Amino acid sequence: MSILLAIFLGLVILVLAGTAIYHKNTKVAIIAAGAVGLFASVLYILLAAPDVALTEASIGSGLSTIIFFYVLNKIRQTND
Amino acid sequence: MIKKGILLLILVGFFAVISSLIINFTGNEALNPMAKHYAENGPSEVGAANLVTAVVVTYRGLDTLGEITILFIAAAIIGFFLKAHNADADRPSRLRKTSEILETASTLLVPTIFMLGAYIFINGHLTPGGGFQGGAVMASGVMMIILARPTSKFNHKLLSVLESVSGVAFVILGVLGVVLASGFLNNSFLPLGELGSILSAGAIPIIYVSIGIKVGSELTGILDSLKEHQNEI
Amino acid sequence: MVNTILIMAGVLMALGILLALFRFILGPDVTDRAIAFDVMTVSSISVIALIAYFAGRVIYLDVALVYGLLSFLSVVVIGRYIERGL
Amino acid sequence: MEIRETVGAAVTLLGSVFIFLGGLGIVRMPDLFNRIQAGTKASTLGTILSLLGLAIMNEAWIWKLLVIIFFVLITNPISSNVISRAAHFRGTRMTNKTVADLLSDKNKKISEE
Repeated sequence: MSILLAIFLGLVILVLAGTAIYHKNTKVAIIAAGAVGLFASVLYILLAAPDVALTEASIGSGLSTIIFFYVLNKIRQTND
Repeated sequence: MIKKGILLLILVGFFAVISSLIINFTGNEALNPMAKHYAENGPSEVGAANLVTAVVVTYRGLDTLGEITILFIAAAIIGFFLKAHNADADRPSRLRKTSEILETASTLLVPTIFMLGAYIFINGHLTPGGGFQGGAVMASGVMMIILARPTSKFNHKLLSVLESVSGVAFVILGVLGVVLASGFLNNSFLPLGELGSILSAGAIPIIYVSIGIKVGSELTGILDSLKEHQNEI
Repeated sequence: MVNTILIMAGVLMALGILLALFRFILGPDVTDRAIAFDVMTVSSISVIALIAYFAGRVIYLDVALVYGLLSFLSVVVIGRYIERGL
Repeated sequence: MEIRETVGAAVTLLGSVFIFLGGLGIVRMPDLFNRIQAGTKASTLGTILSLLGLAIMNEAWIWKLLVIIFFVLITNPISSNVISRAAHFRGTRMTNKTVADLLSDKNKKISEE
């Protein structure tokens, strides 16, 4: 049963990673990268690695999205 | 067309090379010798219920020191470049004001986030998590303050003092391991205590608190230097 | 009996995440995608709790704790960026 | 306790039904504000119910699950509020069936007079 969930999560991660790479809009790409981090951490829990999952949850899905948006904001402010 | 054909050929070649790995894959049934040593002797040598903590802080403690140094250098470089750029940005702010709901929620949520961060790095030797994760959660709490009140200022002196003191404390604890016990970052110079209780695992909780404070103040420094320095509307 | 009901619940949660993913790919605007991301995060909290139940380990809930408290921050940052308040 | 576990599992199933309905609403609704309404409310209720079901099933986990429920209950409305406010200021169009728009400039003038 858990292997089916792992396959499902892997497919979702693949779709989101494709969105993150190929989408024209940078904001959408950043959100997709955050969502990749979210499902990757669920997958880490399924593989019995809660430490890695906690790191991915707090840094990969939370802080990196925030820092990317701050950098985008910096670029927008200098372009105006 | 020819380009795509060549690309396809390269991909097929790659698959032919890798396919034997995929077909003959068998999962790791037994632990390799080093992991076996950690799993068997870890609880008695280190006294930490969470074995990952034992590996990260004591057996491979030098790697953790290197990671913290890398994070420190990254924070310093970001601060250096953005300071130079921010010096002349004194124009009036055109910020849209925060909604009252967010401001009110931040008064409740910021202490809760800090408490969760402290829980994560104090309980690092019992539950998943540790210094890095706790520090990241603490930085998220600071993020919440910045989001709710964009004009708030931080005390940079205090941040740098916290960062230096916790970094020096980490190294001093490591050297104390050399002097009082058998090696760098050996945690057994304090009593190991009972496996699974909060006052156990020797010096690991103290080391993790210093790592957590250091990572939290470094990430806070990064976020604060990325923030636009706005004036009061 | 109990396990069958919980597996059905897990399948329904996975379907909900799949529908949110559909909106994420389809969504005409950034805000639609932010909402889809929010729904995916909140749904995966219950998926994590379900995995913790099946594995029988309470420490997995720590990750759900972090998600429950921190996942909203990235959505708030997206919103503040869009309304030019960052 | 067989009955207690069955009740807990049934509550979890109810919660997962709400999560599914939230996903369905986010796909089917016509404009952004309706999507926010459907998605966030239904998924919040679904998560709360499914965590509550797990808390009924084994009493050793109850405190941690209650803390998670508390966090979800506080944080999720804030994020949906901020995102809908941003969408409104950005000028996202509503469907034709919308009756009242209390944040728009015209309505604000009317209410001030």
